[in-house]
Amino acid sequence: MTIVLDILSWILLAGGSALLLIGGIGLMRMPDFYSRIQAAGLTDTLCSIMILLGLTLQADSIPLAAKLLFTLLFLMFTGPTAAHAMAKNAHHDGLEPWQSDAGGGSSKR
Amino acid sequence: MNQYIVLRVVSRLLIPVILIFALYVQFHGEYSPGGGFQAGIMFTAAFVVYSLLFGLEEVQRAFPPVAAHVLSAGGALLYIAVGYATMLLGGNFLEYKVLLPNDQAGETFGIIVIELGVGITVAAVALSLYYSFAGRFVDREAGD
Amino acid sequence: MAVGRRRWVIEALIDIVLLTLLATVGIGIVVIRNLLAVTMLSGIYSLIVAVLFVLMDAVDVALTEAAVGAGIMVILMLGTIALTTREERVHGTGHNLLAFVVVLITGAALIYATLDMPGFGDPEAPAHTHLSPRFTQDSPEEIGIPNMVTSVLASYRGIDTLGEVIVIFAAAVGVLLVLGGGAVRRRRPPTDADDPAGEGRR
Amino acid sequence: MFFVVAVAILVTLAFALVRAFAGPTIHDRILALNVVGTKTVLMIAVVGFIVGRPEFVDIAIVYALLNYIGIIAVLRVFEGHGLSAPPAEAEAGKKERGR
Repeated sequence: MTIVLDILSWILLAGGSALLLIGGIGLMRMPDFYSRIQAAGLTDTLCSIMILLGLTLQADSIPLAAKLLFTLLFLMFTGPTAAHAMAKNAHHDGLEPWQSDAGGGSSKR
Repeated sequence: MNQYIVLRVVSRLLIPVILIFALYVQFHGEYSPGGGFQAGIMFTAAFVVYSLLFGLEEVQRAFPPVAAHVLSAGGALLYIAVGYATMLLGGNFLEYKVLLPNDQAGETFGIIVIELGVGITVAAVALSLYYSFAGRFVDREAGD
Repeated sequence: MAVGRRRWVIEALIDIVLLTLLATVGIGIVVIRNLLAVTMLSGIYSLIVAVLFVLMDAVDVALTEAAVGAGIMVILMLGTIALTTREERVHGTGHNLLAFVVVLITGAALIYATLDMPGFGDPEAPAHTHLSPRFTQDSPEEIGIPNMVTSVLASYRGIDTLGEVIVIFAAAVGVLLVLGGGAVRRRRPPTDADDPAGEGRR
Repeated sequence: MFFVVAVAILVTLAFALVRAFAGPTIHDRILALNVVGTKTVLMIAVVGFIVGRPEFVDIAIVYALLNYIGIIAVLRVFEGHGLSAPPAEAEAGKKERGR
Protein backbone atom coordinates (compact mmCIF):
# COMPACT_ATOMS: atom_id res chain seq x y z
CA MET A 1 0.00 0.00 0.00
CA THR A 2 2.73 2.43 0.99
CA ILE A 3 4.67 1.63 -2.16
CA VAL A 4 1.65 2.58 -4.25
CA LEU A 5 1.33 5.89 -2.40
CA ASP A 6 5.07 6.50 -2.74
CA ILE A 7 5.03 5.91 -6.48
CA LEU A 8 1.96 8.09 -6.89
CA SER A 9 3.53 10.93 -4.89
CA TRP A 10 6.80 10.61 -6.84
CA ILE A 11 4.90 10.88 -10.09
CA LEU A 12 3.10 13.98 -8.80
CA LEU A 13 6.32 15.55 -7.51
CA ALA A 14 8.21 14.84 -10.73
CA GLY A 15 5.40 16.22 -12.86
CA GLY A 16 5.20 19.28 -10.63
CA SER A 17 8.94 19.87 -10.91
CA ALA A 18 8.78 19.58 -14.69
CA LEU A 19 5.96 22.12 -14.81
CA LEU A 20 7.91 24.42 -12.49
CA LEU A 21 10.89 24.38 -14.81
CA ILE A 22 8.71 24.90 -17.88
CA GLY A 23 7.09 27.89 -16.20
CA GLY A 24 10.46 29.29 -15.18
CA ILE A 25 11.88 28.96 -18.68
CA GLY A 26 8.75 30.54 -20.10
CA LEU A 27 9.03 33.39 -17.64
CA MET A 28 12.56 34.05 -18.82
CA ARG A 29 12.31 33.42 -22.56
CA MET A 30 8.90 34.68 -23.65
CA PRO A 31 8.96 37.89 -25.66
CA ASP A 32 6.50 40.14 -23.79
CA PHE A 33 4.66 40.58 -20.52
CA TYR A 34 1.39 38.95 -21.55
CA SER A 35 3.01 35.76 -22.80
CA ARG A 36 5.20 35.66 -19.70
CA ILE A 37 2.23 35.94 -17.38
CA GLN A 38 0.64 33.17 -19.46
CA ALA A 39 3.65 30.93 -18.92
CA ALA A 40 4.11 31.71 -15.24
CA GLY A 41 0.51 32.07 -14.14
CA LEU A 42 -0.83 28.91 -15.78
CA THR A 43 1.96 26.57 -14.70
CA ASP A 44 2.00 28.07 -11.21
CA THR A 45 -1.41 26.76 -10.26
CA LEU A 46 -1.02 23.25 -11.66
CA CYS A 47 2.49 22.75 -10.29
CA SER A 48 1.36 23.95 -6.85
CA ILE A 49 -1.47 21.42 -6.98
CA MET A 50 0.82 18.57 -8.04
CA ILE A 51 3.66 19.30 -5.62
CA LEU A 52 1.45 19.92 -2.60
CA LEU A 53 -0.65 16.83 -3.35
CA GLY A 54 2.56 14.82 -3.70
CA LEU A 55 3.74 16.12 -0.33
CA THR A 56 0.33 15.39 1.20
CA LEU A 57 0.70 11.74 0.20
CA GLN A 58 4.01 11.67 2.09
CA ALA A 59 2.56 13.28 5.23
CA ASP A 60 2.56 11.04 8.26
CA SER A 61 -0.21 12.70 10.24
CA ILE A 62 -3.71 13.94 9.51
CA PRO A 63 -3.18 17.55 10.77
CA LEU A 64 -0.11 17.91 8.55
CA ALA A 65 -2.00 16.64 5.51
CA ALA A 66 -4.89 18.97 6.32
CA LYS A 67 -2.54 21.96 6.58
CA LEU A 68 -0.93 21.11 3.25
CA LEU A 69 -4.35 20.87 1.65
CA PHE A 70 -5.28 24.24 3.17
CA THR A 71 -2.12 25.76 1.72
CA LEU A 72 -3.12 24.31 -1.64
CA LEU A 73 -6.62 25.76 -1.32
CA PHE A 74 -5.30 29.25 -0.51
CA LEU A 75 -2.79 29.12 -3.35
CA MET A 76 -5.57 28.12 -5.74
CA PHE A 77 -7.48 31.22 -4.69
CA THR A 78 -4.67 33.75 -4.57
CA GLY A 79 -2.52 32.66 -7.53
CA PRO A 80 -5.02 33.07 -10.38
CA THR A 81 -6.46 36.18 -8.72
CA ALA A 82 -3.08 37.86 -8.57
CA ALA A 83 -2.29 36.85 -12.18
CA HIS A 84 -5.62 38.26 -13.32
CA ALA A 85 -5.07 41.52 -11.45
CA MET A 86 -1.56 41.94 -12.85
CA ALA A 87 -2.65 41.30 -16.44
CA LYS A 88 -5.62 43.63 -16.10
CA ASN A 89 -3.45 46.33 -14.55
CA ALA A 90 -0.92 46.07 -17.38
CA HIS A 91 -3.70 46.31 -19.95
CA HIS A 92 -5.18 49.29 -18.12
CA ASP A 93 -1.75 50.90 -18.06
CA GLY A 94 -1.66 50.70 -21.87
CA LEU A 95 0.95 47.99 -22.32
CA GLU A 96 0.67 46.76 -25.92
CA PRO A 97 0.87 43.03 -26.62
CA TRP A 98 3.89 42.11 -28.70
CA GLN A 99 3.31 41.13 -32.34
CA SER A 100 5.72 39.09 -34.40
CA ASP A 101 5.45 41.26 -37.53
CA ALA A 102 6.71 44.82 -37.47
CA GLY A 103 5.03 47.37 -35.30
CA GLY A 104 3.44 47.05 -31.88
CA GLY A 105 6.73 45.85 -30.46
CA SER A 106 6.81 48.41 -27.70
CA SER A 107 7.40 45.85 -24.99
CA LYS A 108 9.68 43.57 -26.95
CA ARG A 109 13.00 43.00 -25.36
CA MET B 1 -13.39 52.02 -13.07
CA ASN B 2 -14.67 48.61 -12.03
CA GLN B 3 -11.20 47.21 -12.40
CA TYR B 4 -10.86 45.05 -9.35
CA ILE B 5 -14.13 43.17 -9.08
CA VAL B 6 -12.44 39.74 -9.03
CA LEU B 7 -9.98 40.88 -6.39
CA ARG B 8 -12.80 42.25 -4.27
CA VAL B 9 -14.77 39.00 -4.39
CA VAL B 10 -11.76 36.79 -3.62
CA SER B 11 -10.51 39.09 -0.88
CA ARG B 12 -13.89 39.08 0.79
CA LEU B 13 -13.54 35.30 1.02
CA LEU B 14 -9.96 35.41 2.23
CA ILE B 15 -10.12 38.19 4.83
CA PRO B 16 -12.01 36.12 7.43
CA VAL B 17 -9.55 33.27 6.85
CA ILE B 18 -6.60 35.60 7.46
CA LEU B 19 -8.21 36.87 10.67
CA ILE B 20 -8.88 33.33 11.91
CA PHE B 21 -5.36 32.22 11.04
CA ALA B 22 -4.03 35.25 12.94
CA LEU B 23 -6.00 34.13 15.99
CA TYR B 24 -4.60 30.60 15.55
CA VAL B 25 -1.04 31.98 15.43
CA GLN B 26 -1.78 34.13 18.47
CA PHE B 27 -3.22 31.46 20.73
CA HIS B 28 -1.32 28.45 19.41
CA GLY B 29 2.06 30.12 19.92
CA GLU B 30 2.80 27.82 22.88
CA TYR B 31 2.71 24.71 20.70
CA SER B 32 3.82 25.80 17.24
CA PRO B 33 5.74 28.73 15.80
CA GLY B 34 4.00 32.00 16.39
CA GLY B 35 2.98 34.45 19.06
CA GLY B 36 1.70 37.93 19.56
CA PHE B 37 4.04 39.73 17.19
CA GLN B 38 3.33 37.63 14.11
CA ALA B 39 -0.38 37.43 14.86
CA GLY B 40 -0.65 41.20 15.27
CA ILE B 41 0.97 41.80 11.90
CA MET B 42 -1.31 39.28 10.18
CA PHE B 43 -4.35 40.83 11.81
CA THR B 44 -3.33 44.20 10.44
CA ALA B 45 -2.71 42.71 7.00
CA ALA B 46 -6.36 41.68 6.79
CA PHE B 47 -7.49 45.26 7.51
CA VAL B 48 -4.95 46.63 5.03
CA VAL B 49 -6.20 44.46 2.18
CA TYR B 50 -9.76 45.54 2.93
CA SER B 51 -8.70 49.17 2.81
CA LEU B 52 -6.80 48.64 -0.44
CA LEU B 53 -9.95 47.39 -2.14
CA PHE B 54 -12.81 49.16 -0.40
CA GLY B 55 -11.33 52.48 0.63
CA LEU B 56 -9.77 53.85 3.78
CA GLU B 57 -12.99 55.41 4.99
CA GLU B 58 -14.76 52.04 5.18
CA VAL B 59 -12.01 50.53 7.32
CA GLN B 60 -11.82 53.55 9.57
CA ARG B 61 -15.53 53.19 10.22
CA ALA B 62 -14.90 49.67 11.51
CA PHE B 63 -11.61 50.44 13.32
CA PRO B 64 -11.29 54.19 13.93
CA PRO B 65 -7.76 55.63 14.18
CA VAL B 66 -8.49 56.74 17.74
CA ALA B 67 -9.19 53.14 18.71
CA ALA B 68 -5.89 52.09 17.12
CA HIS B 69 -4.02 54.77 19.06
CA VAL B 70 -5.67 53.83 22.35
CA LEU B 71 -5.15 50.10 21.82
CA SER B 72 -1.47 50.52 20.96
CA ALA B 73 -1.00 51.87 24.46
CA GLY B 74 -3.54 49.43 25.89
CA GLY B 75 -1.62 46.31 24.90
CA ALA B 76 1.57 47.55 26.54
CA LEU B 77 -0.45 48.52 29.63
CA LEU B 78 -1.96 45.03 29.76
CA TYR B 79 1.58 43.62 29.75
CA ILE B 80 2.65 45.95 32.57
CA ALA B 81 -0.56 45.21 34.47
CA VAL B 82 0.36 41.52 34.53
CA GLY B 83 3.70 42.52 36.04
CA TYR B 84 2.02 44.55 38.78
CA ALA B 85 -0.52 41.79 39.40
CA THR B 86 2.28 39.34 40.10
CA MET B 87 3.87 41.88 42.46
CA LEU B 88 0.57 42.33 44.31
CA LEU B 89 0.29 38.56 44.69
CA GLY B 90 3.70 38.47 46.34
CA GLY B 91 6.02 37.53 43.48
CA ASN B 92 8.60 39.47 41.52
CA PHE B 93 7.74 41.65 38.53
CA LEU B 94 6.46 39.27 35.78
CA GLU B 95 6.90 36.15 37.92
CA TYR B 96 3.84 34.43 36.52
CA LYS B 97 3.73 31.38 38.71
CA VAL B 98 2.05 33.24 41.58
CA LEU B 99 -0.96 33.97 39.34
CA LEU B 100 -2.53 30.52 39.75
CA PRO B 101 -2.10 27.90 42.51
CA ASN B 102 -0.35 25.50 40.09
CA ASP B 103 3.09 26.78 39.05
CA GLN B 104 2.93 25.50 35.46
CA ALA B 105 -0.64 26.68 34.94
CA GLY B 106 0.31 30.10 36.31
CA GLU B 107 3.24 30.41 33.92
CA THR B 108 1.12 29.35 30.94
CA PHE B 109 -1.67 31.73 31.91
CA GLY B 110 0.76 34.63 32.32
CA ILE B 111 2.38 33.90 28.94
CA ILE B 112 -0.99 33.78 27.18
CA VAL B 113 -2.02 37.12 28.69
CA ILE B 114 1.20 38.95 27.88
CA GLU B 115 1.24 37.49 24.34
CA LEU B 116 -2.25 38.93 23.97
CA GLY B 117 -0.89 42.29 25.12
CA VAL B 118 1.95 42.08 22.59
CA GLY B 119 -0.49 41.11 19.85
CA ILE B 120 -2.84 44.02 20.61
CA THR B 121 0.01 46.53 20.66
CA VAL B 122 1.60 45.28 17.44
CA ALA B 123 -1.70 45.10 15.55
CA ALA B 124 -2.74 48.57 16.69
CA VAL B 125 0.70 50.08 15.99
CA ALA B 126 0.93 48.57 12.51
CA LEU B 127 -2.59 49.74 11.72
CA SER B 128 -1.86 53.29 12.96
CA LEU B 129 1.27 53.36 10.80
CA TYR B 130 -0.78 52.27 7.80
CA TYR B 131 -3.44 54.90 8.56
CA SER B 132 -0.76 57.57 8.79
CA PHE B 133 0.70 56.73 5.38
CA ALA B 134 -2.55 56.05 3.54
CA GLY B 135 -4.54 58.86 5.15
CA ARG B 136 -1.96 61.43 4.17
CA PHE B 137 -2.26 60.46 0.52
CA VAL B 138 -6.06 60.62 0.64
CA ASP B 139 -5.81 64.14 2.09
CA ARG B 140 -3.36 65.19 -0.62
CA GLU B 141 -5.55 63.80 -3.40
CA ALA B 142 -8.60 65.63 -2.01
CA GLY B 143 -6.58 68.84 -1.67
CA ASP B 144 -5.36 68.91 -5.27
CA MET C 1 25.20 7.63 9.22
CA ALA C 2 25.37 7.72 5.44
CA VAL C 3 21.82 9.06 5.30
CA GLY C 4 22.61 11.86 7.76
CA ARG C 5 25.71 12.77 5.79
CA ARG C 6 23.73 12.92 2.55
CA ARG C 7 21.11 15.14 4.14
CA TRP C 8 23.86 17.45 5.38
CA VAL C 9 25.25 17.75 1.86
CA ILE C 10 21.79 18.47 0.44
CA GLU C 11 21.13 21.16 3.04
CA ALA C 12 24.52 22.74 2.45
CA LEU C 13 23.92 22.85 -1.30
CA ILE C 14 20.51 24.49 -0.87
CA ASP C 15 22.06 26.96 1.60
CA ILE C 16 24.81 27.92 -0.85
CA VAL C 17 22.40 28.45 -3.75
CA LEU C 18 20.01 30.49 -1.62
CA LEU C 19 22.81 32.66 -0.23
CA THR C 20 24.05 33.30 -3.76
CA LEU C 21 20.58 34.37 -4.85
CA LEU C 22 20.39 36.56 -1.74
CA ALA C 23 23.67 38.30 -2.56
CA THR C 24 22.49 38.86 -6.14
CA VAL C 25 19.27 40.44 -4.91
CA GLY C 26 21.23 42.64 -2.51
CA ILE C 27 23.48 43.92 -5.29
CA GLY C 28 20.41 44.52 -7.44
CA ILE C 29 18.80 46.60 -4.69
CA VAL C 30 21.89 48.81 -4.57
CA VAL C 31 22.23 49.18 -8.35
CA ILE C 32 18.63 49.68 -9.52
CA ARG C 33 17.33 53.25 -9.32
CA ASN C 34 13.61 52.65 -9.85
CA LEU C 35 12.25 52.57 -6.31
CA LEU C 36 9.18 50.45 -7.16
CA ALA C 37 11.52 47.82 -8.59
CA VAL C 38 13.66 48.06 -5.47
CA THR C 39 10.56 47.41 -3.37
CA MET C 40 9.83 44.30 -5.44
CA LEU C 41 13.42 43.14 -4.92
CA SER C 42 13.28 43.69 -1.17
CA GLY C 43 10.10 41.61 -1.12
CA ILE C 44 11.97 38.84 -2.93
CA TYR C 45 14.85 39.26 -0.46
CA SER C 46 12.63 38.69 2.53
CA LEU C 47 11.04 35.64 0.88
CA ILE C 48 14.43 34.03 0.31
CA VAL C 49 15.60 34.91 3.82
CA ALA C 50 12.54 33.15 5.24
CA VAL C 51 13.50 29.93 3.44
CA LEU C 52 17.01 30.22 4.90
CA PHE C 53 15.58 30.65 8.40
CA VAL C 54 13.49 27.53 7.91
CA LEU C 55 16.62 25.64 6.84
CA MET C 56 18.37 26.82 10.02
CA ASP C 57 15.47 25.53 12.17
CA ALA C 58 14.59 29.07 13.30
CA VAL C 59 10.88 28.56 12.72
CA ASP C 60 9.63 31.47 14.81
CA VAL C 61 11.98 33.91 13.10
CA ALA C 62 10.88 32.56 9.72
CA LEU C 63 7.25 33.12 10.65
CA THR C 64 8.04 36.69 11.73
CA GLU C 65 9.87 37.30 8.47
CA ALA C 66 6.90 35.84 6.59
CA ALA C 67 4.37 38.05 8.36
CA VAL C 68 6.45 41.23 8.32
CA GLY C 69 8.18 40.85 4.97
CA ALA C 70 5.17 39.73 2.96
CA GLY C 71 2.47 41.44 4.92
CA ILE C 72 3.43 44.87 6.09
CA MET C 73 6.96 45.91 5.13
CA VAL C 74 6.28 46.06 1.39
CA ILE C 75 3.09 48.01 2.06
CA LEU C 76 4.80 50.60 4.26
CA MET C 77 7.62 51.03 1.73
CA LEU C 78 5.04 51.51 -1.00
CA GLY C 79 3.28 54.06 1.17
CA THR C 80 6.52 56.02 1.41
CA ILE C 81 7.01 55.81 -2.37
CA ALA C 82 3.45 56.97 -3.00
CA LEU C 83 4.12 60.00 -0.80
CA THR C 84 7.55 60.83 -2.24
CA THR C 85 9.00 59.78 -5.59
CA ARG C 86 9.44 56.68 -7.72
CA GLU C 87 12.94 57.40 -9.04
CA GLU C 88 16.03 57.70 -6.91
CA ARG C 89 17.97 60.87 -7.68
CA VAL C 90 21.71 60.50 -8.16
CA HIS C 91 23.90 63.15 -6.60
CA GLY C 92 27.35 63.72 -8.07
CA THR C 93 29.15 60.93 -9.89
CA GLY C 94 28.14 58.30 -7.37
CA HIS C 95 31.77 57.29 -6.81
CA ASN C 96 33.52 58.03 -3.55
CA LEU C 97 36.90 56.36 -3.17
CA LEU C 98 37.29 57.17 0.53
CA ALA C 99 33.92 55.63 1.38
CA PHE C 100 34.82 52.54 -0.63
CA VAL C 101 38.11 52.13 1.28
CA VAL C 102 36.35 52.57 4.64
CA VAL C 103 33.70 50.00 3.73
CA LEU C 104 36.37 47.60 2.50
CA ILE C 105 38.40 47.88 5.72
CA THR C 106 35.34 47.55 7.95
CA GLY C 107 34.13 44.54 5.99
CA ALA C 108 37.53 42.88 6.18
CA ALA C 109 37.69 43.51 9.93
CA LEU C 110 34.22 42.00 10.41
CA ILE C 111 35.12 38.93 8.32
CA TYR C 112 38.34 38.58 10.36
CA ALA C 113 36.29 38.78 13.54
CA THR C 114 34.03 35.94 12.40
CA LEU C 115 37.08 33.65 12.31
CA ASP C 116 37.10 33.70 16.11
CA MET C 117 33.44 32.82 16.38
CA PRO C 118 32.40 29.21 16.93
CA GLY C 119 31.09 27.39 13.87
CA PHE C 120 27.37 27.21 13.08
CA GLY C 121 25.76 24.62 15.34
CA ASP C 122 29.04 23.89 17.17
CA PRO C 123 28.06 22.01 20.38
CA GLU C 124 31.13 23.42 22.19
CA ALA C 125 30.13 27.04 21.59
CA PRO C 126 29.82 29.09 24.80
CA ALA C 127 26.16 29.81 24.07
CA HIS C 128 25.43 26.08 24.02
CA THR C 129 27.22 25.18 27.24
CA HIS C 130 25.71 27.51 29.84
CA LEU C 131 22.21 28.82 29.21
CA SER C 132 20.90 26.67 26.39
CA PRO C 133 21.00 23.37 28.28
CA ARG C 134 19.07 24.95 31.13
CA PHE C 135 16.43 26.42 28.85
CA THR C 136 16.04 23.33 26.69
CA GLN C 137 16.04 20.85 29.56
CA ASP C 138 14.18 22.66 32.34
CA SER C 139 11.68 24.84 30.49
CA PRO C 140 9.15 22.09 29.67
CA GLU C 141 8.83 21.39 33.40
CA GLU C 142 9.12 24.92 34.71
CA ILE C 143 6.82 26.59 32.17
CA GLY C 144 4.83 23.65 30.88
CA ILE C 145 4.61 24.62 27.21
CA PRO C 146 6.34 22.80 24.36
CA ASN C 147 7.56 25.77 22.30
CA MET C 148 10.76 26.84 24.04
CA VAL C 149 11.08 30.02 22.00
CA THR C 150 7.84 31.25 23.50
CA SER C 151 8.86 30.32 27.04
CA VAL C 152 12.21 32.07 26.69
CA LEU C 153 10.70 35.17 25.11
CA ALA C 154 7.70 35.54 27.35
CA SER C 155 8.88 34.16 30.67
CA TYR C 156 12.66 33.98 31.13
CA ARG C 157 13.13 37.18 29.15
CA GLY C 158 9.79 38.75 29.99
CA ILE C 159 11.16 42.19 30.87
CA ASP C 160 13.19 42.20 27.64
CA THR C 161 10.03 41.56 25.64
CA LEU C 162 8.26 44.30 27.58
CA GLY C 163 11.03 46.63 26.44
CA GLU C 164 10.47 45.56 22.84
CA VAL C 165 6.77 46.29 23.10
CA ILE C 166 7.53 49.75 24.49
CA VAL C 167 9.99 50.34 21.62
CA ILE C 168 7.28 49.45 19.08
CA PHE C 169 4.87 51.80 20.84
CA ALA C 170 7.46 54.59 20.87
CA ALA C 171 8.10 54.09 17.15
CA ALA C 172 4.38 54.45 16.48
CA VAL C 173 4.27 57.66 18.54
CA GLY C 174 7.16 59.03 16.50
CA VAL C 175 5.53 58.25 13.16
CA LEU C 176 2.21 59.69 14.30
CA LEU C 177 3.93 62.91 15.36
CA VAL C 178 5.62 63.23 11.96
CA LEU C 179 2.83 62.07 9.63
CA GLY C 180 -0.35 62.72 11.56
CA GLY C 181 -3.05 60.29 12.59
CA GLY C 182 -4.42 59.67 9.11
CA ALA C 183 -8.11 59.95 9.91
CA VAL C 184 -10.02 60.47 6.66
CA ARG C 185 -11.99 63.70 6.66
CA ARG C 186 -15.33 63.06 5.04
CA ARG C 187 -15.83 65.18 1.97
CA ARG C 188 -19.51 65.49 2.69
CA PRO C 189 -21.67 64.16 5.50
CA PRO C 190 -23.35 60.90 4.45
CA THR C 191 -27.08 61.39 4.24
CA ASP C 192 -29.88 59.01 3.45
CA ALA C 193 -30.33 60.74 0.11
CA ASP C 194 -26.99 59.27 -1.03
CA ASP C 195 -28.00 55.80 -0.14
CA PRO C 196 -31.78 55.62 -0.25
CA ALA C 197 -32.28 51.90 0.18
CA GLY C 198 -29.62 51.63 2.85
CA GLU C 199 -27.71 49.30 0.53
CA GLY C 200 -24.34 50.33 1.79
CA ARG C 201 -25.13 49.28 5.28
CA ARG C 202 -26.04 45.70 4.47
CA MET D 1 12.91 12.94 -4.43
CA PHE D 2 12.33 16.04 -2.32
CA PHE D 3 15.79 17.14 -3.31
CA VAL D 4 14.85 17.03 -7.00
CA VAL D 5 11.84 19.23 -6.31
CA ALA D 6 13.99 21.62 -4.26
CA VAL D 7 16.51 21.92 -7.09
CA ALA D 8 13.72 22.57 -9.60
CA ILE D 9 12.33 25.30 -7.33
CA LEU D 10 15.78 26.86 -6.91
CA VAL D 11 16.33 26.94 -10.66
CA THR D 12 12.93 28.54 -11.15
CA LEU D 13 13.77 31.09 -8.44
CA ALA D 14 16.91 31.96 -10.37
CA PHE D 15 14.90 32.39 -13.59
CA ALA D 16 12.42 34.62 -11.80
CA LEU D 17 15.29 36.69 -10.40
CA VAL D 18 16.66 37.16 -13.90
CA ARG D 19 13.24 38.43 -14.91
CA ALA D 20 13.12 40.72 -11.87
CA PHE D 21 16.46 42.29 -12.84
CA ALA D 22 15.96 42.41 -16.59
CA GLY D 23 12.21 43.05 -16.65
CA PRO D 24 11.82 45.93 -19.08
CA THR D 25 8.57 47.10 -17.51
CA ILE D 26 7.56 47.31 -13.87
CA HIS D 27 4.85 44.74 -14.60
CA ASP D 28 7.50 42.11 -15.25
CA ARG D 29 9.00 42.80 -11.87
CA ILE D 30 5.64 42.50 -10.15
CA LEU D 31 5.16 39.18 -11.95
CA ALA D 32 8.59 38.05 -10.77
CA LEU D 33 7.68 38.95 -7.18
CA ASN D 34 4.49 36.92 -7.49
CA VAL D 35 6.30 33.92 -8.94
CA VAL D 36 8.97 34.05 -6.23
CA GLY D 37 6.16 34.24 -3.65
CA THR D 38 4.39 31.07 -4.79
CA LYS D 39 7.68 29.24 -5.27
CA THR D 40 8.66 30.19 -1.72
CA VAL D 41 5.48 28.62 -0.40
CA LEU D 42 6.37 25.38 -2.19
CA MET D 43 10.02 25.65 -1.15
CA ILE D 44 9.16 26.01 2.53
CA ALA D 45 6.86 23.00 2.37
CA VAL D 46 9.49 20.89 0.60
CA VAL D 47 12.33 22.06 2.87
CA GLY D 48 10.18 21.13 5.86
CA PHE D 49 10.13 17.56 4.55
CA ILE D 50 13.85 17.59 3.76
CA VAL D 51 14.92 18.66 7.25
CA GLY D 52 12.29 16.41 8.80
CA ARG D 53 10.20 18.98 10.65
CA PRO D 54 7.12 19.31 8.46
CA GLU D 55 5.22 21.51 10.91
CA PHE D 56 6.86 24.34 8.99
CA VAL D 57 3.75 24.25 6.84
CA ASP D 58 2.32 26.99 9.10
CA ILE D 59 4.78 29.42 7.54
CA ALA D 60 3.79 28.29 4.06
CA ILE D 61 0.17 29.05 4.91
CA VAL D 62 1.11 32.55 6.11
CA TYR D 63 2.88 33.20 2.80
CA ALA D 64 0.05 31.75 0.74
CA LEU D 65 -2.34 34.13 2.49
CA LEU D 66 -0.20 37.26 2.66
CA ASN D 67 1.81 37.18 -0.55
CA TYR D 68 -0.94 38.55 -2.70
CA ILE D 69 -1.64 41.46 -0.38
CA GLY D 70 1.72 42.83 -1.45
CA ILE D 71 0.73 42.40 -5.11
CA ILE D 72 -2.54 44.30 -4.60
CA ALA D 73 -0.69 47.10 -2.80
CA VAL D 74 1.86 47.40 -5.61
CA LEU D 75 -0.86 47.57 -8.25
CA ARG D 76 -2.71 50.19 -6.22
CA VAL D 77 0.36 52.40 -5.81
CA PHE D 78 1.29 51.87 -9.44
CA GLU D 79 -2.07 53.33 -10.47
CA GLY D 80 -1.18 56.44 -8.50
CA HIS D 81 -3.98 56.22 -5.97
CA GLY D 82 -1.77 55.91 -2.92
CA LEU D 83 -2.49 53.11 -0.51
CA SER D 84 -6.27 52.90 -0.42
CA ALA D 85 -9.09 52.56 -2.88
CA PRO D 86 -10.22 55.83 -4.48
CA PRO D 87 -13.78 56.95 -3.62
CA ALA D 88 -15.24 55.83 -6.96
CA GLU D 89 -14.10 52.26 -6.46
CA ALA D 90 -15.17 52.26 -2.84
CA GLU D 91 -18.68 53.10 -4.06
CA ALA D 92 -18.56 50.21 -6.54
CA GLY D 93 -17.53 47.91 -3.70
CA LYS D 94 -20.45 49.09 -1.61
CA LYS D 95 -22.90 48.41 -4.43
CA GLU D 96 -21.58 44.86 -4.88
CA ARG D 97 -22.01 44.18 -1.23
CA GLY D 98 -25.53 45.54 -1.22
CA ARG D 99 -26.63 42.99 -3.79
